[in-house]
Amino acid sequence: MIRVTDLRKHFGPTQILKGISFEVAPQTVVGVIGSSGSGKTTLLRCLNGLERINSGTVECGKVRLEAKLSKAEYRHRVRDLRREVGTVFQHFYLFPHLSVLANITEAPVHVLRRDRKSAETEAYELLESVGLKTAAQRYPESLSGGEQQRVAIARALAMRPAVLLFDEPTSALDPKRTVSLRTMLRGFVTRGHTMIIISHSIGFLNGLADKLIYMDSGEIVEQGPAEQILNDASDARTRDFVSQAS
Amino acid sequence: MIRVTDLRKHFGPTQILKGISFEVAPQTVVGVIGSSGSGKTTLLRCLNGLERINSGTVECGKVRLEAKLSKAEYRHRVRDLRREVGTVFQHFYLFPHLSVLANITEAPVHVLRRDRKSAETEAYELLESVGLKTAAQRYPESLSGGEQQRVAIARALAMRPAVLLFDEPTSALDPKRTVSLRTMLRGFVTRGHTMIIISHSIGFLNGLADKLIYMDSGEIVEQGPAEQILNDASDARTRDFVSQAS
Amino acid sequence: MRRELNRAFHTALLITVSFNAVAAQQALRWGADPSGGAPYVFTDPAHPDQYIGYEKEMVDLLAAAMGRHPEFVPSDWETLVSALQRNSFDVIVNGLEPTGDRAQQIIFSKPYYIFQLQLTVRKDENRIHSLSDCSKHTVATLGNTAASRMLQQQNIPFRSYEDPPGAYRDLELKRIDAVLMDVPAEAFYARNNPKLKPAGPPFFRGLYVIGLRKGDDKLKAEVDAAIDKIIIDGSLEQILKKWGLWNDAQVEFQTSIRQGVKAELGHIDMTTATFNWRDALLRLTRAAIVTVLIAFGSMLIAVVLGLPLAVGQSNGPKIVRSFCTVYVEFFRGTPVLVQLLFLYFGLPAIGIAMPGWLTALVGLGLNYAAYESQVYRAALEAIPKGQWEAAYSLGMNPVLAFRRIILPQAFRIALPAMTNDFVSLFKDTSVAFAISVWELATAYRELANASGQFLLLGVAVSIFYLAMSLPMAHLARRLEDRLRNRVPETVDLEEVAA
Amino acid sequence: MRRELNRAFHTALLITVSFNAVAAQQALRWGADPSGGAPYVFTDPAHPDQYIGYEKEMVDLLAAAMGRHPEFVPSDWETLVSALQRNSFDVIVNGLEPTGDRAQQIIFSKPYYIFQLQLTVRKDENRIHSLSDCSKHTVATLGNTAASRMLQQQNIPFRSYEDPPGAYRDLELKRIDAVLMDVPAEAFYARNNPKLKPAGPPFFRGLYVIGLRKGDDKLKAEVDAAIDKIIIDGSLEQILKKWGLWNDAQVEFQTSIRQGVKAELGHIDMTTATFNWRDALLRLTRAAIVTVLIAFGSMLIAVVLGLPLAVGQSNGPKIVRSFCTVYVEFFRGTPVLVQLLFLYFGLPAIGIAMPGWLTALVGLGLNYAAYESQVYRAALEAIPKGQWEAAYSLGMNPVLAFRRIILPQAFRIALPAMTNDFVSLFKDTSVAFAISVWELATAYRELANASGQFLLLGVAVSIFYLAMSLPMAHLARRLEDRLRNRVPETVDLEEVAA
Ligand SMILES: Nc1ncnc2c1ncn2[C@@H]1O[C@H](COP(=O)(O)OP(=O)(O)OP(=O)(O)O)[C@@H](O)[C@H]1O
Ligand SMILES: Nc1ncnc2c1ncn2[C@@H]1O[C@H](COP(=O)(O)OP(=O)(O)OP(=O)(O)O)[C@@H](O)[C@H]1O
Ligand SMILES: [Mg+2]
Ligand SMILES: [Mg+2]
Repeated sequence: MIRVTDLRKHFGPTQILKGISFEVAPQTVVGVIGSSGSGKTTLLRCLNGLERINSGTVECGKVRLEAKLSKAEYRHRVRDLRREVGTVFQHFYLFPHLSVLANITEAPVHVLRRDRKSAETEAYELLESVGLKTAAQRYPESLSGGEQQRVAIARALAMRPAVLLFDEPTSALDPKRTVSLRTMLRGFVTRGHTMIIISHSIGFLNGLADKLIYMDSGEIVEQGPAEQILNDASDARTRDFVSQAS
Repeated sequence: MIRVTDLRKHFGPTQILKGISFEVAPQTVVGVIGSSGSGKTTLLRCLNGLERINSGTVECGKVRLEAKLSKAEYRHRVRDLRREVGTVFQHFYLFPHLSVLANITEAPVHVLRRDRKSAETEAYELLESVGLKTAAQRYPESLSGGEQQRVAIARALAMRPAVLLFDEPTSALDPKRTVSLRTMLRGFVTRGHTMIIISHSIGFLNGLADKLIYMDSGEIVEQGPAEQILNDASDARTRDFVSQAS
Repeated sequence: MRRELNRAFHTALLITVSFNAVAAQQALRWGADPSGGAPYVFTDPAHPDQYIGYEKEMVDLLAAAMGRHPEFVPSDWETLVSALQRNSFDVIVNGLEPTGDRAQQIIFSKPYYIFQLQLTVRKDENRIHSLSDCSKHTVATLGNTAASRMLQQQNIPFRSYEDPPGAYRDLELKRIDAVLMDVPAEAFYARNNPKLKPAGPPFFRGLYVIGLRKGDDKLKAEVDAAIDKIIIDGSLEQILKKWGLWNDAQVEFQTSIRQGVKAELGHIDMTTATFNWRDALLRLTRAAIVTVLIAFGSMLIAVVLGLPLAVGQSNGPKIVRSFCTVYVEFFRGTPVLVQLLFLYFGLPAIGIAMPGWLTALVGLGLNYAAYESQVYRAALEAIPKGQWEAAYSLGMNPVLAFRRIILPQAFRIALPAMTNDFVSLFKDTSVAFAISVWELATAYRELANASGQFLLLGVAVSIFYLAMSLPMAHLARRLEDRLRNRVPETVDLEEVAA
Repeated sequence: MRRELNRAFHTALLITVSFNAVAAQQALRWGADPSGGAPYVFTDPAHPDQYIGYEKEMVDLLAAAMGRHPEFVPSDWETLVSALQRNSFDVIVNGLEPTGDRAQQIIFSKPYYIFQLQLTVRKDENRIHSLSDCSKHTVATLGNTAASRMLQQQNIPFRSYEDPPGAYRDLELKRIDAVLMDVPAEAFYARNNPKLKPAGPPFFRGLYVIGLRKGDDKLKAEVDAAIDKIIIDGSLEQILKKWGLWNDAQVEFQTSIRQGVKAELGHIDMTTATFNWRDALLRLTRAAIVTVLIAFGSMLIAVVLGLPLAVGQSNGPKIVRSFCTVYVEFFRGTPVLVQLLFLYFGLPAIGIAMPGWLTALVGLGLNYAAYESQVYRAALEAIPKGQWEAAYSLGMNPVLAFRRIILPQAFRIALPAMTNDFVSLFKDTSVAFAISVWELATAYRELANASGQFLLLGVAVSIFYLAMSLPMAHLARRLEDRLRNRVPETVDLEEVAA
């Protein structure tokens, strides 16, 4: 489904990603863990085309991004890519001028051209599943942190993209909500979605991620099946990181 | 140090806080846990005067806020209060037009009228202790989520307020940073500071908080010494919540 | 501006001419407006310091017949009568028609010419065959002439020009659809123009007479006698033939004179012209409506055109960026008056001729677009980039993201500055007077000059402007409030104000 | 505006007067400017349809002596000479002094009056005792008079007025420090004013003569004889005594005439007045500097005053909020011209009299403050409230938070709209001409009217305006770029432009 090969990215002189390669099989969940500032968010922004990659390739479904493409061609492919990929941002980026319901239905109605009625019905279902059905008519400003995060998740899920990218989707969620989100996402995977999830909460990834990637200072230190990384990592740094989390 | 009595707060018709009472002894840490939307952030905003309380009292040091005070008098007391109380917000609210260093030194220099040199020296120390010394000259925009959160923490600590309020200070931090922040805050407590910490991470509060408050839908369900709440809560809801966290 | 130009030009001529005047023989000082154009009396293109024209030649004859030497006093058409009264000259010879209001102020000689009116249209015109086809078209003519009075009576929309060339030029440029003019002017300016053609035969019969001061009956007798003389001896006929003005009407008329039949002055319609406040307010109201329409039209252009300018300037390719910057700095930096003059007088050279009101609307629109673009740019840049990223990540294309996500948020930020511009646009329409658009400020000047009520009218006009801007400002504030309720509240600033 | 008022008033009078003129006896048509004021010839306050004045009475005597009936032709002081040349009247009798450039255009009669100049100051003045004390003070006088020429020669700063009352009123209001005027006017307007006093004795001796057309030598002989007659028979003496104009200088002069001594015209200094481009550009440059100074001054006021208005309007207590809204809507909604006129002519009534340039500066400042306040309001509201909360939580007081945290962020958002306003302020200073501030647009009008070079000068003036606005715009953009580097980057909009 997704194949990243020798991906490099720098901001000015600072190397942020120093040659990242990994694969994500269809209908699996890959968890990305790593210390703060190790480049996780940057990697995710490269995957959905918000940052242009400096070298290497990103393949996602039928779309293939390469560093050497012309500006126009790159832009063109990114547009194709974004039809397949949905993102939940670390800072949510809800639309402040739209109600919670409109935040969720905006893209299905105007991008997928679904009719408003059915888009709203589905939005209400999603809101119910994240426990926010009563907040449908409120504006993002008046929501608590956790509530905003759940709206952001619902907004991305409403587009039903083949691939979902999550940047710390549980940072503002309480333990109970975290557990129910895990259940929900597992349901999406069985229904055919593929996911990459960045998270500091190893508890959340445990039992959800099929594969884990541990990053440090822009490099992948270790990747493998979740079980192995959590219980039997070969690299000392990985073991150290995982141990501190529990 | 802090005493809250029958604090109530509503937004329009919605009751958010329904009679909160608790005390915080000097040089102790109180942890506030509770599900998303239970009113934790709102409580914290009442404590530093960003929301006006609708009934009850808030005592903090020598300052006493009451719902029935006149607008001018309330405003006046809030100003006194804020000299004692520092806050780290859930959404950080860094100043985008100032460098990381200036974000931290701005208030010490202009509010406490400390000379710039010593303020900067201290800022560098704080940055070092949160692992961001090299980022001093950068602007908040280019920082990763976890880096921004650490700058926000350093900015609040630089004022050395008697009371520190934290709203989910570890939401964007990796496990390793979480552990080192806990160590650092413990140091501040022994140096005489009092803290109220809202967190979804019971692991972070465990061993840091002296007392825990469990909130649900605007009410305190249970409060008591951390040990007791975590291991031997009397209320079923508390037990349920705590169990899911681990 | 054009008016001022005329006047300055005028004054310069005046000085030249009067220097050469010699006051030996008794003079026949005659007044006429040489800027009225050929063939009456006008500057000789070959010798710009001399005047020529059939009336000039006729006056030479008349003066000779009276034993005087002619002395020409150039004057303004609009003030010919009062200049005669204040003794600037002795007679008016300028294709003057006897009318009721003139009869109250001056006396007339015998007629010396029978003029007719001719309607002229463009060669390719096939809708207009006579004046009766003109009720839906604007007809150009000179102000305060038989033609303008006829159009007014028949309720045909018309526009007054100061000189025939202007009217025919605008006809060619399709700013108007027909010109109604006295045959002498038509013969000179239109008959040989390959782009124009007469619509129907000439019609109406009017008289040209010489105007004299009341009480100057002796002079009138002299003049009348001289007119008879030059008609009877055929010398006037020669002049008219030379200028191509000899026609059936003249044959009839001159023959009757030669046979001793007295020419009758036809019925003279009486018109009055006293200043009255009710009319003044009505006129101001009509002018205010023009102002409002121009302001709304321009703002529409500015609001729409400002957007691509703003986007182009901050994010276009280098060349687009430079173009937008030049556009903005040029249109902001130079006076809008100069811009309008260029559009009105310069553009027709490359074949784009817009009527005055449209020129004003487009010109102000182009000008304000430069201002709006800067307002938008600031507002767009105030929207956090996360909003764009979120929209893109939901699969929106840039246009959709802009329209549904960014613009609504930027609009609230831009609204107060846009309201500023709109309100000041109401007052900037006043520059349109320069291209003869009759809007509120022009109306004010006219009425104030006519009545001397500068202060009272000033207050009235201020109230008119307020009446335009207040509803706008009110609407804008309500809109702002509605938008504010949906986006991040700002903090209660009360403390700052305290 | 004032000028226009004069003119309209004028025309109205003209019509009245010429209606009454009877042309039976041979006329002595004399021209003068009645708006020049007493005691020469002016409207009788008791009978506004009649003129009075010592020259009026003198002309009556002269005409009688010449066997003619006098006929008054009111005219404009500035154009008296050219009106005489174009035969609007036969003689100028208006306290006319013989000068070199006039001598090139007209001829002069014998003198009929010896005038002196008198310097007038305020009662409490103790710095100015004679003209030599005036090199640091502005002196008022009438344009194109002996007094103005003397001031120009001696390099004393002066301001030209159109009539004596205006000059003395501004002296009272402290807008100027002294008035230099011919004694006749001074005697009438200033001598009995308790707030003013003469500074030193009258000085300088000049001649009033009657102006005639070149070649009218017969008339000149008649006029000269008539002047001799009315001096010798003592009737002029009576008139002058009646008007309080009889003094030692007249005694001396009239005695010499009675004794047959020929009065000599003193030395006539030659001044030329041809239009030249170098001077024109110099004058435009000086005018541009005035424009720039006024624009900067006004913008300073607007920028500073706009802030409390913005804060007051969005967050003040109810009464402050209403006040700010009324202020904004009033100043935005009414024409700035009307506002300036009110400040200039209305405020002195309550004791606040500012000089013209200061009035323009303050008036435009107050006006633009209304616009700026709206720009600020939008910018302030675009800053997320979290910024305020973070600042407060760090113990900042509202003023500090505003100054250090909010303003720098809002400034970047407000900057483009502020630049807009600044650039259009350059051009709005042109309304200051209404209160006789001599700035770029006024200079343009004057030069264009004098030279007829409307288009060329229009381009030149546009370049001047561009030369002001371009550096401003450039600076603003550089500042914007600098600020942008420090705050959240906006997304790359290139896709939108594409
Ligand atoms: N202006 C408002 N109007 C109506 N409801 C509001 C408003 N502000 C907050 N609320 C509601 O009050 C409740 C408490 O919000 P608060 O931010 O205190 O929650 P919280 O405990 O901090 O949650 P989280 O853990 O998700 O941050 C939420 O359900 C929120 O929707
Ligand atoms: N524009 C920039 N210029 C310089 N450095 C940058 C820029 N943007 C990001 N960085 C740096 O790149 C590194 C990776 O950032 P990124 O946001 O990917 O980290 P992250 O792994 O998501 O961290 P976190 O867990 O804290 O969110 C950080 O150290 C950050 O400071
Ligand atoms: Mg991140
Ligand atoms: Mg919260």
